[in-house]
Amino acid sequence: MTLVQLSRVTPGVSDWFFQSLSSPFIAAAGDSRLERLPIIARDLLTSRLPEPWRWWLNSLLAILVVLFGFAILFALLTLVERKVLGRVQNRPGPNRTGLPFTKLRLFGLGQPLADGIKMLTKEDIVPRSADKLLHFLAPVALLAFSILTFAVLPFGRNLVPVELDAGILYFFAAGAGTELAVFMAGWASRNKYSLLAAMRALAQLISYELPLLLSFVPVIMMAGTLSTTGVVEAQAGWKFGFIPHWHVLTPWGFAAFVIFMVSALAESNRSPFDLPEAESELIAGHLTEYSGFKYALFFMAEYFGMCALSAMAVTLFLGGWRAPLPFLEIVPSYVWFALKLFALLFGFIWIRATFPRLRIDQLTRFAWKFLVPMALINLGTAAFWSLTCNWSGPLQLARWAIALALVAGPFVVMGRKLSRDYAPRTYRYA
Amino acid sequence: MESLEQIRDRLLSRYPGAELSILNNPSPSAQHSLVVGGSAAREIAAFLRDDPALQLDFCSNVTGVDWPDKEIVETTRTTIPDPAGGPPKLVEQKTKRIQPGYLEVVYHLYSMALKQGPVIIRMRTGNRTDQVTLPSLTPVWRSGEFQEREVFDLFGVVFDGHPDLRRILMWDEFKGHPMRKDYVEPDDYEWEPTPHDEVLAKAKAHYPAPAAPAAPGANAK
Amino acid sequence: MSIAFLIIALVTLGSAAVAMSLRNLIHSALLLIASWAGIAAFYLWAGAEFVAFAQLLVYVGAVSMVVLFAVLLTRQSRVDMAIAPDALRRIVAALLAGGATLGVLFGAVVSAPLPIAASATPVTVSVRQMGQELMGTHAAALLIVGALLTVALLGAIILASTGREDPPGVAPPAVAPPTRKTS
Amino acid sequence: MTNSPIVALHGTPAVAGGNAPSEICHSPLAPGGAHVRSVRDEFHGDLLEVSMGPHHPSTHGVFRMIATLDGETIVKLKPVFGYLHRNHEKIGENTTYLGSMPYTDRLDYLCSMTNNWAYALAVEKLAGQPVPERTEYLRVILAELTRLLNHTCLAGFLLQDTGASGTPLMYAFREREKILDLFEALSGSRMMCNYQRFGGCRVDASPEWLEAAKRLADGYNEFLDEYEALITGNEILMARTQGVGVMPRQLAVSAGITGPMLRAAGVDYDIRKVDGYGVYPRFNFRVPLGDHGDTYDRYMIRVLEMRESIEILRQAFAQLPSGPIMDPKAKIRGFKPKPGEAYGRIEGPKGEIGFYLISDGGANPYRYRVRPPSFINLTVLEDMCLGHSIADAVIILGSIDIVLGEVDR
Amino acid sequence: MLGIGLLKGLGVTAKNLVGSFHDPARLVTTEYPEQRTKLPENYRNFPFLVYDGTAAIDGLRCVACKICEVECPPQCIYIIPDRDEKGRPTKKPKVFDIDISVCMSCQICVEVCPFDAIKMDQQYEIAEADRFDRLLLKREALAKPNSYYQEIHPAEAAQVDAMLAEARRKADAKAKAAAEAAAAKAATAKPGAANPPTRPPAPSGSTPATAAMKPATAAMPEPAVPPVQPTQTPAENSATGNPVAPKTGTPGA
Repeated sequence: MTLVQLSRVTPGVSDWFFQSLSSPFIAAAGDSRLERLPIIARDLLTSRLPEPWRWWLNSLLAILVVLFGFAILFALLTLVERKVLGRVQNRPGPNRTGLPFTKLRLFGLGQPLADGIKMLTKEDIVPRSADKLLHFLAPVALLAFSILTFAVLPFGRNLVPVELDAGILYFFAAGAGTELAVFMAGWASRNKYSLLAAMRALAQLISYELPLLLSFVPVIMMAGTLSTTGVVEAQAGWKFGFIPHWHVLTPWGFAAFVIFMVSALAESNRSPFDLPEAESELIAGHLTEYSGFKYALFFMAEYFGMCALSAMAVTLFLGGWRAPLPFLEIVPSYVWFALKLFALLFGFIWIRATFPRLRIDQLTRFAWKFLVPMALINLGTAAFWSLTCNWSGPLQLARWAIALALVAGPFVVMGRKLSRDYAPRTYRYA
Repeated sequence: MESLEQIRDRLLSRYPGAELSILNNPSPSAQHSLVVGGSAAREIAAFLRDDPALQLDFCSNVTGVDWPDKEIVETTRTTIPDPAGGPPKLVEQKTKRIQPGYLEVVYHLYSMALKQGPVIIRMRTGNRTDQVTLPSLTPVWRSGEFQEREVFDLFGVVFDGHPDLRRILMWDEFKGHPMRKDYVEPDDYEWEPTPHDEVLAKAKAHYPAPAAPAAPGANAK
Repeated sequence: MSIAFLIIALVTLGSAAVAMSLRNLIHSALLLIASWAGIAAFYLWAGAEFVAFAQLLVYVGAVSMVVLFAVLLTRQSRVDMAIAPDALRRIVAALLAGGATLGVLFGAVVSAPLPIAASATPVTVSVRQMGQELMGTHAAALLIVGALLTVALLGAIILASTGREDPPGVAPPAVAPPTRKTS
Repeated sequence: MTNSPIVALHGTPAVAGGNAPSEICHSPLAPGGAHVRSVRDEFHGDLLEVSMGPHHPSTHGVFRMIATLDGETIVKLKPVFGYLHRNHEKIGENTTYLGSMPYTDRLDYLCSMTNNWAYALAVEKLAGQPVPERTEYLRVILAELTRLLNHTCLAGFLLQDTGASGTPLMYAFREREKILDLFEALSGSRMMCNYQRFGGCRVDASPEWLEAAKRLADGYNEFLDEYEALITGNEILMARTQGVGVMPRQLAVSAGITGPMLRAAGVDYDIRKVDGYGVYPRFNFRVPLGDHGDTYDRYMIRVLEMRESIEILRQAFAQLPSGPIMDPKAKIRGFKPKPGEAYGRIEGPKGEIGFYLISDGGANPYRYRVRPPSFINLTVLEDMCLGHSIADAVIILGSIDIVLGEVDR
Repeated sequence: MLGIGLLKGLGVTAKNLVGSFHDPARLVTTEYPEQRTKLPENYRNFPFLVYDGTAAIDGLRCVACKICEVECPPQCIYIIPDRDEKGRPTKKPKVFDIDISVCMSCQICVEVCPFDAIKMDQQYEIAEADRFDRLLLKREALAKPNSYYQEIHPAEAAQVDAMLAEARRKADAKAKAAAEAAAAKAATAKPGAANPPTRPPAPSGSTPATAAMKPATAAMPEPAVPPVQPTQTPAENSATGNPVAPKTGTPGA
């Protein structure tokens, strides 16, 4: 049942209209009024329109809600990031900006407003020798690609903007465009060192694309479908009444989740991998020649990328919009999705507050020599896991033990090989 | 730790040609120093570093000192027999003599291996104008590299054998050596906001407009 | 022939044609990538989502990077971009090659049994069936595509390495020890 | 505002400020203060000459490095000094002995107490001035507090260079503030203490002050444990610093390196043990030594030295005698030591800081020389950075722990 | 095992994040200007001149002896002694400037001043737009009452006042003794010529300080121990007689 049917571009009669009528009768679990609130609101708005216009309006509504939601999330995220970073460093974080011209501080909620105005009023300098069209197109392309990825994320029980059969593939296909935009940014500023830095950022993006893609393959194998709602469906139900069937709670699922998150960190240029804006990057990476609102667009795209990747991680591994415990079903599904998303985003910020930066050669070696082999071995464990799904009783424990061994073994071996020449040392005293 | 005299005697025995003398230090710190002639300085330094008894492998401090020409007034008392048979008259003659100044470089040497106290050696240039070259001890102790460049920059002592003798603190186009006693700083060098006494006198030359508009009223004499 | 089909065709062919005529190598490479995206749009229009996203992921994501890296690393100087003087022989060769490919394509299009009228609702092929189909009957085709991609990658590396003075095998001379006399 | 001559004066071309050495042509000045231009070198292909500084986020103060890069690795690295040079030694020769004391605070402006002590020690050696017991203990307490402060700051700056977004630096500064508050309560100013005098010190430490200092020293081990949990075992930091910027023993001794850098290379030379100045022989403390001499060792040696300093502080508080803090016969004004010379040195947090004074009997010293540890420790910067990347050069410079007030004098 | 160190690091940052909400030691920011840290008594910023009584200028303790001008390392004090109509120098500064853009608040002037005429202020919000006129503090701007001095440096001021009172008492006693001796001599030599009138005892206001070299420690603050300890005469050196740095409210120590 879909909110809007983008995939069928043909004006042929789409079947959503009939399904939406039948939704109240589906005895889906937890269909309290609160649960179906967004759909009721949507039907309220579009019920009077004749048939073809209703579909246009529905899709428009979906786009508006998704874009507006993520824009607000971006604004809040910049503030929350600086507040959490501040609190970690024993200082209160921004709390001075509130409503303009009033003494109201609002715990710093005015900060995103202030940053926005600042970015808008900053002068947008374009180097004379720059390739004007590409220079302008780069941030737009980056932002477009990261917004495209929102289309397949299941925000709630039946709140997925586009119900695609190959939703996950679509997500990563759209994500792959970011490299193109980074290249355009590096090339268009006609500055040899920003091009060098762009190539370095590309190397990082490409070398972490592989573990990212490899880490979600086991999920597809277990769920048996490429559609995001299908994956969430596959994680329904609870074992022994209180352990949900989330993928993250299986050995291969946890390993895949960790690899996915580490690669997501690298894809969105976040903390241990934030190479482009490291001062050792000669200048400021491929963002050197950008200023003003274009610079802000780059950061908006980075935050959108971060949100999209964590939303996909929630869908694939943390059971999407499913409640962790049966009796918690009364809380609507989109709230669960939001909570899990905020938890992952908090993880991003927490990691940024703690870890130093990796050098470019260590970063790529970590990807190729550790993450990719781990992902491949994890594929094997997932295959073993699916083959032995009908073991029962004591065999179940054996199945868990073997799976855990298959995950932990290579981790320890490769971990030791990777950190062969780094170890805490003991010191002698004169 | 051997006394300075023993070190000097051993050095003299090894290098008969070297001019070595002890400079007594009257202050209670009693850190006497060894004045080394220019020619064999580097061999002596290498010996001091490699000698098993001394092992002075750590050159802690390289300092430049400027001793300008000193005007020494000697009063010689001569008694002249009075031609008229009277009592001999005492005549004081003041002879003014200019003792030529020199630039001096002092090295404080320690031994990290044997943890022994400072052995101080000094080297002196011929005079303060043309003979200002001294053998550089950086090939013996690498710690001299920056410090000797600083002595070159601020005092003007040319160290031959120094791997990279350039100015280190002042910028390359700077003329003159600021740490010399007779260095006259350019008078617009650092103009005080509230000049008085001699700074005011110097600053007056730089006021473009009529008398001291900038000198704050309070200082009107 | 719906309007969407026309728009997509126009975009794809247009970007491919302009790509050929531009002097700036990078611009033509980007337009080439745009034409690949156009082909992906075609698949979408035809309802084959999986193929469209695969096309996007593979071509626009990965092969475009290979092409752009190859273009950058080869650093051909501008001079050899000009058309060679003896144009006559080149025109004949171009016509021959063009005519041959045109003939083959035309033959394939005419003989293939295409369904005349677009069916009401295109049959939705689920990804699972496609997976079994791909791994089963078309496994050979999959391997060929894999080989094609590796060839593209190797071509990029060879193109790039021709420009270097010393052959990649010989390591660059060890860094001279820091001579004390700097300038 | 009146058109004061200052503006006119400084407008004139012959301004004394000086400009950068002319051979570096000013190519586009990019944010982050890095002038870059490409240099063709006969056997490397086109090298990249990057000038980092003088105002660059990772150089600690106005220090400039001109690094010549072959792709990623550094082929040549030339430090440029002098941006903060004010000829401290000439000022010392034109001021009285007492007048130079406040200027020593401005040498290594992170550790003013140890600078004061080194200068006071040198003058006391020159004039043979005895110092009462209580002052000797107070000097040891303040010097060890300064060592804690300096090493904590260094660990924070080093992590800031590797990219941790300020968290370790904030924890370091949180502890540093407590120590600075103690200095402010005692000497009146946080960083410019001007506290020691020849033959004693200015203000006695009240029992409340001693109580607060004791509480700080006791709580410091707990902070260090938390700090090490955040940093020492961190794999990313170990990867970034182990094996980076290795300095062999012989080079360290020959280049006159002193302080934690020397002990990280494995040379056992701590002036507190060698000279035994002040009352250090009465405390038993250990001197940590490293084996590899790389950046990680330099960081770890400083952390272990902090733990030893806490040990010294505990013993010093226990043995602190009461009694006068100023030798009655010490003269504040009209202090004219007899002609002669003296070189006094102490183990400052950055290395051996020494003062070499030549007196000609007058009120002003004839020659006033400062032996700056960070200036001399920079001799080996190029040797350590060769073969590494720019990201490592930034960390190696951070591990040397330089303060430009002392480097440029 | 790879990653253990990273997890420990995350643990520390988490502890600080949680701690910053309940543990004051983990949230150390004082949000100036609303909150202000309490300045310790020894805090010093720029000097000021102390005057007794109410009249600002002629109550100044400063006798324009120029010792501070000579001893000041950056030479930022400028004094011109006042002369009365007959040209004889009176013990008052006509011009007393301190250029606080040059002064580095090293308090050497306080240390060497034999008359306790100059003390260190605790006023630190003195930013100015113009570098010359308003940063050059004249005599009128520098003069502050002794009560203000009591307020900012309570212990130190108490000790200084006790010393001055002591010096004054001794001066009066000496003057009285000299007067009696003179009277006695006059009585014995009354038949002789009348003695020249004894010099009137010095005006109580500005007793010349005892010439004895004042040990540097005396001018320093006394412990904040409530009873004002008898000032330590140079000879007698009681164990706790030293001026000690008073209790310091070191926040978070």
